[in-house]
Amino acid sequence: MNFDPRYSTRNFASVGTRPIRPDGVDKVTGRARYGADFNMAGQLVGRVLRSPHAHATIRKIDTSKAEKLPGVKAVITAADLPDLTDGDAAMYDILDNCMARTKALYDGHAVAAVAAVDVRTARQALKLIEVDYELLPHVTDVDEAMKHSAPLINDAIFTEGLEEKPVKPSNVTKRSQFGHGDVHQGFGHADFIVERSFKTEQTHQGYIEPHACVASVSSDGTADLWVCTQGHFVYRQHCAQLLGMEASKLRVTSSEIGGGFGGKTHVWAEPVALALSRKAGRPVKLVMTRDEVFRASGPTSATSIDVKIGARKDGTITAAEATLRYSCGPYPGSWAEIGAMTAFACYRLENVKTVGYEVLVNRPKTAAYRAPSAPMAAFAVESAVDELAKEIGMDPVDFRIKNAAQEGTRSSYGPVYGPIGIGPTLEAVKNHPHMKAPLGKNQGRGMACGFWFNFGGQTCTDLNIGMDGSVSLAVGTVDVGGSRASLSLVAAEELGIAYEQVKAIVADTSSLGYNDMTDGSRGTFSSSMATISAARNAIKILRERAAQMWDIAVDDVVWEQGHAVAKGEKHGNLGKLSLKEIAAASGTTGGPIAGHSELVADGAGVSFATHICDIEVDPETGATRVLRYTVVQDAGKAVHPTYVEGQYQGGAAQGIGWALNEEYIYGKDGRLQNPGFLDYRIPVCSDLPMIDTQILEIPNPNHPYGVRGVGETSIVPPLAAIANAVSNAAGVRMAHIPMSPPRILAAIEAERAG
Amino acid sequence: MAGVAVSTTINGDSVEYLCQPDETLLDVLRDRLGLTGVKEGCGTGDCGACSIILDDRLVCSCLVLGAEAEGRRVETVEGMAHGDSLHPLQQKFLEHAALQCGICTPGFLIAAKDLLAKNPDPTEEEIRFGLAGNLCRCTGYDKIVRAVQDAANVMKGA
Amino acid sequence: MVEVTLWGSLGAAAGGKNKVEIEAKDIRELFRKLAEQYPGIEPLIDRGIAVAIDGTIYRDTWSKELPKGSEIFLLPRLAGG
Amino acid sequence: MRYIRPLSIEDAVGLLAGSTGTAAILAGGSDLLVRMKGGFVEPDLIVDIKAIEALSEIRETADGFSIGAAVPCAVLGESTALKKAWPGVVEAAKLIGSKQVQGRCTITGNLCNASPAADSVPALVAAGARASVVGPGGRRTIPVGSVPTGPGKTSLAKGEIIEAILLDKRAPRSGDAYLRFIPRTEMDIAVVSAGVNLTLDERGVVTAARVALGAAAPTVLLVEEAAEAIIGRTLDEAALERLAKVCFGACRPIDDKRGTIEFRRKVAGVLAKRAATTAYARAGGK
Repeated sequence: MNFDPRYSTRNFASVGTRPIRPDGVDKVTGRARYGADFNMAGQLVGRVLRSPHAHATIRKIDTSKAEKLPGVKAVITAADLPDLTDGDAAMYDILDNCMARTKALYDGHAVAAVAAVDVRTARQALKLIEVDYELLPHVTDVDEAMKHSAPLINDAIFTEGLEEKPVKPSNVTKRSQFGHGDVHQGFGHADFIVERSFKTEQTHQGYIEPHACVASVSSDGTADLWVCTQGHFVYRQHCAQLLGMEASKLRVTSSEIGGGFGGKTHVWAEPVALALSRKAGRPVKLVMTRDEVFRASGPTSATSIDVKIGARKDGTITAAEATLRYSCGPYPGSWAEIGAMTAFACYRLENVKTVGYEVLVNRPKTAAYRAPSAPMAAFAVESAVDELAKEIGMDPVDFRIKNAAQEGTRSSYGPVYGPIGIGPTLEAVKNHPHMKAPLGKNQGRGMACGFWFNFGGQTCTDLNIGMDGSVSLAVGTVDVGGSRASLSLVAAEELGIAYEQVKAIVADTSSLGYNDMTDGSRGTFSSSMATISAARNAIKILRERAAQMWDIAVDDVVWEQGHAVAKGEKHGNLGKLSLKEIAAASGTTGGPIAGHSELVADGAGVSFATHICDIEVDPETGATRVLRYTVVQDAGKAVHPTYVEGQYQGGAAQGIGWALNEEYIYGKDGRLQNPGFLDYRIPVCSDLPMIDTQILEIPNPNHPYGVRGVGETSIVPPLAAIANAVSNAAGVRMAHIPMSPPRILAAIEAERAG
Repeated sequence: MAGVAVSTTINGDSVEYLCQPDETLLDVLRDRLGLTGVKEGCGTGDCGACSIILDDRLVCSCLVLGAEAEGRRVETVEGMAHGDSLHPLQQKFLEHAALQCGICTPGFLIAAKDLLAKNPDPTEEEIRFGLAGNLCRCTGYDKIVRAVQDAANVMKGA
Repeated sequence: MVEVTLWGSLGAAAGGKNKVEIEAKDIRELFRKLAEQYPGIEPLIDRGIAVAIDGTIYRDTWSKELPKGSEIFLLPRLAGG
Repeated sequence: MRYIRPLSIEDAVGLLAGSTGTAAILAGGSDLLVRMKGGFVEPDLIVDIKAIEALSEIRETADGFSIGAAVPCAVLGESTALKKAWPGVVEAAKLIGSKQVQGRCTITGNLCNASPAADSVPALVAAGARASVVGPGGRRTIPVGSVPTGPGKTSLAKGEIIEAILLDKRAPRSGDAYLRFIPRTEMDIAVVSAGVNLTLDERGVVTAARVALGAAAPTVLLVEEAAEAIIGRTLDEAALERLAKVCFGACRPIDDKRGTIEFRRKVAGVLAKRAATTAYARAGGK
């Protein structure tokens, strides 16, 4: 494949317009089918029994009474999901998370499951399963878990990344370090130093659609899985490996997905549903309750972060240092590592050092959540940056502009940047009318920056041209927020036809080659690259067919604005052939016309954003109100600007929720106290103002149209932007997220007391 | 457990069904009648995804028993469009991209329909408080509020 | 010969080194030789490592050439949301 | 399990009194169905009282108002007369849950659910509301404050149903108000709350007052000392400060996922102050 992904300037016809999405009508009429909206003949109801204990050895599970209950068709435990992971530690952890093997590691950990004829029977059956637990001491707080006295969650884990191999097991699974220069020397040159410790509580992605799937395993060894997922090809790999199946015999169809944000990137209930179906010999539908979603799926890390930044009087940062501790749940992860990489990514630093510690706790397995790990690090760093600017007496925007990374800067995580957008977003913020909006009593303005890497990855796309000239685009990246619209625009752009002539779908795993999941803001970036490549391959065939129709050499045919054009004087009277005309003749010129593409979309462009927000604080109650909010972010190239704005607004809203009210609250018993939307408080409509957006377009050199991922970065700055606004409104520096009213009121009272 | 026989009207059509006494109207609509446009996000009345209109009153169908629908009128998202012409709210949701994943959309459409029926000219604040029982995790609500404002203008002119 | 910088927890796996010199024309050869010379890195390569060549991060294109004098960083392979 | 929809209050009482297993009354269902969904209750009998005509009405009587047990909170907000007489009670009822929940939930259900954080209860207690109870032994009228006896517990005997909540006719120059603290703007359970009801003389001096606090103790607190702090005063700054201080001291809250003891005590005082100010203005005070 000779696809050239390099950016070149061009005038766009379709890309950059705002048409209605192809899946829209089905979604406003209720016809779109999500995870729980699919049924099969003879389908059973699956239900999972979960540990009520934070940490316990499973001595014995007696399922005999449940099995005898009329209507129960299968009961499974870990014994029905034997370990087939063959030394793949990460897969083993996923398996153990799907069904606890020897120990229950958190409140909500699955220990058994049933399939029955109806919900009532399934629920009754769960009550009849007897689990003999031996309770173990537990730890849920990240700092507590690091102490030597903390209960050990896995005694086979020794800290990785230390120069000397440790002799004792630890809840700290890994240490990682990034940076360059000499921070000690750098702090020596500083006139001002800010040093502070921060904490952030655990949050959940909070997608409105609970995990849901329908699994059907046939006696011939083939199987179908209908599931809401961010990556059906990844789910197929996981499930096939965990159940000992050949991947090609498991066909996974991704339903419409009701939100994921990273929470639907690895399997939870799907292997369980397949195992139940295999045992029962009937299809099984398994839908999590909201309580299960909170207790057993999703959450991001809770963190504890120390930051130290020094600067000269003139505002130059001389050194920056951070130590970041991130909870991983009971299985190793690389969450602090990402936090350590992103923490200072916005700045040009001579001396920088970050150290991350991955920490096991008795909480659900940490999953990715939109720019995972970056918001917490940005909260700590951007809070300290604001404080430092204040100490120096500089405007916080000017201070950041002075220290912003630019093309050629060595990033804090190592590589040197290409063209990037942090400077332009800061300049745009400086000149934004929001910065001049008047503020009243108890109101404050804050701003903050954020960074995310963005990913590419394996991608496969088919583009088929029908005999009527309409185009079917089959992609393998799940559409989480409008990508079928943007990819249709890209196909239309490349082929030179109207958007309405293209219909994009997400193909199942048996219809298309492997695709990585929709994560890391890669959906539109990667699949647009593959779509461009597939379209170019189709154009090559279209030119060949036109050449046949004209009976001239293919080299004399070029593709212009949806038409084959014979070039050169000698073909002057041939005119043009439209895509439609060539398609109509395809039956006699060599058969169907299609373009295929398989590629690794590497070279994703990094992304930066700067946010501004105004907050009012009620000094008597600690209540906050978000008055104004503005997002400025680099998109590279906005393919469908309305959905780019939507990503900016959605990320900001999630960040606002995280900053102000969302948190996992554990009791002393290690049980989650708020597993529901009543007390896990995601923002409601009346909590938010309109969220203003400004899209900057600094082309990514590694994409033909300059596209960068846009999905994640917008959740990075809000925590800090709001903390800075609260600080300016109430005169207190909030170092603990969420800044719930009790925390803000306590801080105000402490400040009053001196 | 003996089933309860229910005669009701759903989206203008007479419907009869048998349900269990403890079965929610949400489960009846989705599992017995195939109206899966009504979504379950929580089952406890905290997310609004299962919103329906029951005798001109906006309710969460997860907090209504199937048996309670006897003799009443139920409206769901499936009944909003007339033939192939979408309700102005549906059209405006599409035009404004007021949905990303779309799972909350049916609930929002029904809640917005109820809101505009009772208050045809709402302020932004009235829209925001009127729709506060419906959670959306994707959009930050901005485009939803704009779509409702735009639909209200269209419906006033109609 | 290219100079490769090891970051994060990779340095510890190469016996505490932060920079190594390797003769390699592309990422595939780089990984093979790294695994031969520093067996501690092999399981990490299996788990997934990203390579930054002059600032651009490559996760899966093992055929990517390493131009002479280019700046090469090995980074952990990350998760996204 | 059986679901029955009786047509008269006598039939409902008979069903409940005669039931052998656990029986539940279904009005709005916004608490009952959540508890059934969570597996916390599995009633053998559900008695849906919404087909009993008298229970679905708000009646204006010579003595005041009678709000039927099956009247959804949304309907309270649609009654102009009730809203004019008892704006605090109505605003409390309209704070419960979402629009969707208000289309179903009832103030009687809110009272009988016996949550310390119930929104309508402090407003009703401040208003001096009474509950008309029907049971196998006949009818009786009791103060609403005596219905909840602890979290999830009521003083009602087996077979007893509250048929209506009774509110007095308003004396001239009276006003009430209810405020609660929640972290979001909607959808939350009160972290702490305050209902204030007062009557003024012609000079704007408070002649009668009732102050009730919610989520401040196992059951709603009627703080008599708080009323005393403002009676005989024109609700000047000093009276308000005294009111806040008394409420702070009267609270016996707990630390839980929704708030801390410290926070609840402080904010109880702040809310009492603010609710009193609103009630005062509604009563015509300046």
